[in-house]
Amino acid sequence: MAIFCTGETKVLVQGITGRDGGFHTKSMIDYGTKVVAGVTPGRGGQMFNETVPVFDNVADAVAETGAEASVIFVPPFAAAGAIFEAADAGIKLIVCITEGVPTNDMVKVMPFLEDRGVTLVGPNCPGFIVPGQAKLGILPGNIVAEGKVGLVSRSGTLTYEVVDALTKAGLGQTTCLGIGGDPVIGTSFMDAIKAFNADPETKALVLIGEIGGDAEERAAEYIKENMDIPVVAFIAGRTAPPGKRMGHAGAIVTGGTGTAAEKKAALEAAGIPVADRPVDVVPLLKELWKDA
Amino acid sequence: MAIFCTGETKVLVQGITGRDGGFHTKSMIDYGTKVVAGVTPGRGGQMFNETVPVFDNVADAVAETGAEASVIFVPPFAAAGAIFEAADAGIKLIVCITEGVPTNDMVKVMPFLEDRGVTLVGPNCPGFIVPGQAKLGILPGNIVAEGKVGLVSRSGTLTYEVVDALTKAGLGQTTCLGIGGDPVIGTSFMDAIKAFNADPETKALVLIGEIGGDAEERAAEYIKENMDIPVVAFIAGRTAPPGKRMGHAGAIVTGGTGTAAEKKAALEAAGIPVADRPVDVVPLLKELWKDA
Amino acid sequence: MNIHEYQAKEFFRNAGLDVPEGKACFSVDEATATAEQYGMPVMVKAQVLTGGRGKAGGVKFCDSMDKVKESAEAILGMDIKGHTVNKVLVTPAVDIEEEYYVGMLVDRASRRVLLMASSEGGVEIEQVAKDNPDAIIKQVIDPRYGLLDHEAMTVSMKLTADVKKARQLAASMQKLYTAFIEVDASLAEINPFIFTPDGIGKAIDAKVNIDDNAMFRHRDFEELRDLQEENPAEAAARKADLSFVKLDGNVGCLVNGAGLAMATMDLVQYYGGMPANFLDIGGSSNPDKVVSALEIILQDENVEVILFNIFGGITRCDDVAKGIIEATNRLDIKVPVVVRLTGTNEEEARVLLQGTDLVPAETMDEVVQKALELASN
Amino acid sequence: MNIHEYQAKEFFRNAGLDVPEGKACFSVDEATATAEQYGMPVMVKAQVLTGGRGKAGGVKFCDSMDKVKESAEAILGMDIKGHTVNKVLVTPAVDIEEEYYVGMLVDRASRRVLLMASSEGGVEIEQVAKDNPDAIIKQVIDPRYGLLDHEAMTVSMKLTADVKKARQLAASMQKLYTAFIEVDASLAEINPFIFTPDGIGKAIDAKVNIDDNAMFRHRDFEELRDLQEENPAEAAARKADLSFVKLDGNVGCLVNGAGLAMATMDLVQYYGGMPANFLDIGGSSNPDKVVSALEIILQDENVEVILFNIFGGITRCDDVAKGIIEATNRLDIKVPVVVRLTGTNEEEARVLLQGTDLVPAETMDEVVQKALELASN
Repeated sequence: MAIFCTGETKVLVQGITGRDGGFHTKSMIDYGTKVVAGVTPGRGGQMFNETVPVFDNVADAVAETGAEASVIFVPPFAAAGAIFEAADAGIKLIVCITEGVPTNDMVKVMPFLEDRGVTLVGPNCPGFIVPGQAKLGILPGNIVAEGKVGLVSRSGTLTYEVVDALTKAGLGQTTCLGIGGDPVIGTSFMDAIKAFNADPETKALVLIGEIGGDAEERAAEYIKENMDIPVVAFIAGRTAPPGKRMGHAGAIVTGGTGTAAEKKAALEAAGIPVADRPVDVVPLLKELWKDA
Repeated sequence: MAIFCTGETKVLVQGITGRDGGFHTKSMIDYGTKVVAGVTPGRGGQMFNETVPVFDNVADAVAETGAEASVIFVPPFAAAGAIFEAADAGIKLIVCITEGVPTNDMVKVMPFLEDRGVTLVGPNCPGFIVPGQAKLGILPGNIVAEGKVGLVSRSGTLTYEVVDALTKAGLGQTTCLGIGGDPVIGTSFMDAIKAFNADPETKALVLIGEIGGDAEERAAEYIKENMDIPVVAFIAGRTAPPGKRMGHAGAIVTGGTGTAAEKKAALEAAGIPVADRPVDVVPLLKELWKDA
Repeated sequence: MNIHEYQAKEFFRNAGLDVPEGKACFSVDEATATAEQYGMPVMVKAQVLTGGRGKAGGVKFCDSMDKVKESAEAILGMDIKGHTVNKVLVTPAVDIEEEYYVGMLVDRASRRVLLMASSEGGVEIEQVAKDNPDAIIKQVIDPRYGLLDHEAMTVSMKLTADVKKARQLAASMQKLYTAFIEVDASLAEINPFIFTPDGIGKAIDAKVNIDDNAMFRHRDFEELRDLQEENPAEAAARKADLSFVKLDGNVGCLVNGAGLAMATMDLVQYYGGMPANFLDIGGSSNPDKVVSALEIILQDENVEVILFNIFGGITRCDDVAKGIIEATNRLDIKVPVVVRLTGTNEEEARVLLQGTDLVPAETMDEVVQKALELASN
Repeated sequence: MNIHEYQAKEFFRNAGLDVPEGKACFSVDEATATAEQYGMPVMVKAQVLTGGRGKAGGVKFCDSMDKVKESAEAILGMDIKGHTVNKVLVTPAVDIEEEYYVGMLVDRASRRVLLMASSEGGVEIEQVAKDNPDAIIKQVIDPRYGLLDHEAMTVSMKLTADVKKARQLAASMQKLYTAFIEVDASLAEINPFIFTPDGIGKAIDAKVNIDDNAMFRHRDFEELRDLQEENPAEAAARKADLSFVKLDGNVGCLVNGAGLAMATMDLVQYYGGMPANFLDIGGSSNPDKVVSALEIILQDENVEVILFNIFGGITRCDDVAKGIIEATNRLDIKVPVVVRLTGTNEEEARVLLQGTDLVPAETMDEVVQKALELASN
């Protein structure tokens, strides 16, 4: 078990014939993901990589292949449209990798997804990987291992750093999930934590947060009230100056709130140790989680 | 029994302090309608007619009085806003009397109502009356009588004409409903017919249609398939020239469709007699409905 | 409100659609000067608020200045279905390789705006609907989200397999929807939407109807109203806030309520007469409005009798009677007037009418029958 | 992107808000000429992309031309929180009876635009949120329906019992939302929204931030960018499509990924150093981008060492290494460069680095520690 999908989940890729879409689709297939279809308007009838049929639209792809999940690699101006299309075609799990999507486009798409019970991961995220089963996104498959640790992160490469450390320390993962650093995203920190809490296989949880917003503070509160498994955290951006956007549109300290110090304090108050360095996540988790 | 409401339904009036709103509210109260509240922003705390408390907004009115239905008398530019407000406050039955509401405003409001399971009658309609129980709208109470005939109409005063004839002939009514003549309305001809079909007290049905659209044709099909009680009809506009809007925004023959002749043919094909004159509704109904 | 092609095109341009330039010209000289400026070939197109301009000879392709002059001379002043042409649109002619129909209207059944598109461009959509209904691709538009990218693209790819053309069609549909909402249209059509031989999509004809109920949001649209094209009686009615339609009979009808007004017209015909008009005077007892209504009807020389058919409902009939009496007194009415008033205080109203020239009637059938009798006298 | 008050006011005007006229003036002469035109009294307001202008003396009420001249002289050239004032807004002063705050931002938690309003106008909303959170009235806006009439009115009537003022506030909130969506704002504030003694509501200060991700829809907004106010290094980074923030330390950091870049900065501090910058070079191995990044960092004279921290993930590290080697060869770099590369083919990458001046490191901790050692030498 894991969160969001299994190795049997049928996946389609929107923007499969693009440079990034093609590259990462191959990588997903190599990892064992069941990629059943691709979508690029005007390319319907072609084959991708000689094995994956390409369709003009998602509705046709779903009708022909029974695709259940979609990974989106399209340019920013087309990303919200691709999400609408997938949801309209009945897809219930969407991972949007695209970076640079206008925030108001995401605001507009959200109620459409909520009405249809669709889970969206991203945009501007690395997606997720269920070690040994499937990956939907761009996380490197070689750094993960099967195990019992759940990991959720607002970051990309920082996630890899921590996952790599966990794997090297023998701490395999149920699911490694990067939710993205934009202000408006589908699966929030809290949504991910709740999903991990509902997954019986996940026996410990690693949170990788960063400055901006109050997702970590609200997560701390939830975890304190609702979770018994060990949880440790890392927060990036202690040295970030206020009022400056640190790459991610959501990574900004405004009006004196959203600082790393506040988040650390909230997490520690909820009994969640916060690592000083990414590598310190491993010893902190091992200390808290004697069964590991 | 009747459709949409009973004498116990708690009614509020939006625009109660306006000229028309005040006049018709008094008339509704005189008829026995349980008017529990009025709404006019800035008039919260006042009393209407010394008996009906006025509130600044619908949410307050609902919270204080438990109002379940709303009748709207506000200017056209504010009508869609008033419907949104009532639905947002949990009102499940809205009657909008206002004439001249932009069609695109109604298009915008519709999904909001559908999501919330709200029944809207109108706009640009006389509302309805449940003889002996309640009236929500502007139909004259003195021309109706309790009985077993349901009546639905796209018109206003033409409805009175037919209702008056029915009453004078001893054919009382369960509910007399004017759905309005605009192109986009809440309760359609079909919706009303289905409601009457579900009402065990309604033993016969009178339809008053007019040129424009295909509501009568679709109703004919439905009735043929689903209804056993006697149904008779009148269609206004046999002499209307094509391409001209006959008062009601929806009363227009376009592209050769929506004519009275087409509607008459469709109804007669479904076994529904169509009266040549409004007064002929009575003998046609009596002939079909031997129990009356 | 109907507006002209050249006006609709301006809305479309504002919404970002690719519309060839063009100018409405009111004289042959203006038309030739404009054509001179654009260079040959140009189209000279009658601007009238009715369809079938092409069949009537109101649309001409011109490849020479002589042809422009000749066409403008022929078209200006031409009568098309009762409309006199007083202006032509001069616009560069475009090489056409493919034609499509793209239109939107408010759909009563779905209570939504409906996109309709067809590869049978240049043909009236009602004709296509009759002859080949499967050729019309439809998409209901959710007002909360507008016409979504994939919806527009899916419709477009049913029209053409060429993805570049489909993208242009889809984008144009979305812009058309923007224009539709922006101007509170009840109908907006591009017919045809064409592709040039080098694959550029353009809107070369345009039709827009504006929702009259929304005019309060668009005060500036009043300028678009073509007063020359309007029937003077209908224009006067509009100014007096009356619903009026001119007909060809001799029985003037003043009725409260649109449905009852139509039913009254139908009854006039039922009893062998012909109504002179549709007129809804509304529920008020205001004599000014009745005066306006009577003035409009009396302008029609065919009118031999006037009937009032008022079902007052809650309105007090004695008030309405007073209004009618005052209004008829203010005017010099040479034709008989029959009045039927039903509703609260109808008896008192009948008493009031007794001292006047107005002929009372009790029922709708009676008022029509009396009017027809008086008309034939 | 932040824009100036006078620019934000133009957006608000376009959305129909009542904003007093005003003109951005770049010199004392221009300011006095503008004030002359408006007549006394006027406000002279520093236009800088930072808050706290009032406290810093950058906003002056002027009831005489002498005062205008004196204020413009004082404010132009003034430094406010590190921003040099090079223009002032001259605008007629308005009699203020009441002040309100009206603002909108994208709310992460609800994933919606959030309207915030308060009767404590003229005060920073963050301050109100701390001191008197109950004074802030909030309304989440459903993007499908926009800010509905009753939502705006209910918020407004919590601010004032005067229904005429509430109607003006409500209408202004709806117009603000229109502007917010129109310009793809991430924040839009009217602070204060005021009423004059005769009850007219006006927006007399304005703040708008534009969503950088949406700039592709608003190419014309590039003109609004105040290049004079931009840090030259940040401007260069923006042009090279790099996320860059200038800091005060001596360790230049080139990292792929924003989270990792922040964590790298934090680690520099953890080991007792100070980062010179935040810089996300993204996932590509394109040497041009690395050259741009290095050029920007090398402009900073404080930089004593440069570190690369790249977790390549799927990207091939040997490709990235080649890019870094080529980029460093193209430039004349006088400070030591430490490189950490992890991911596919990381061994091959380390081999490539061996023939260069670049100092290899295996882990994130190692690259930071080595950089700090080299910096202190």
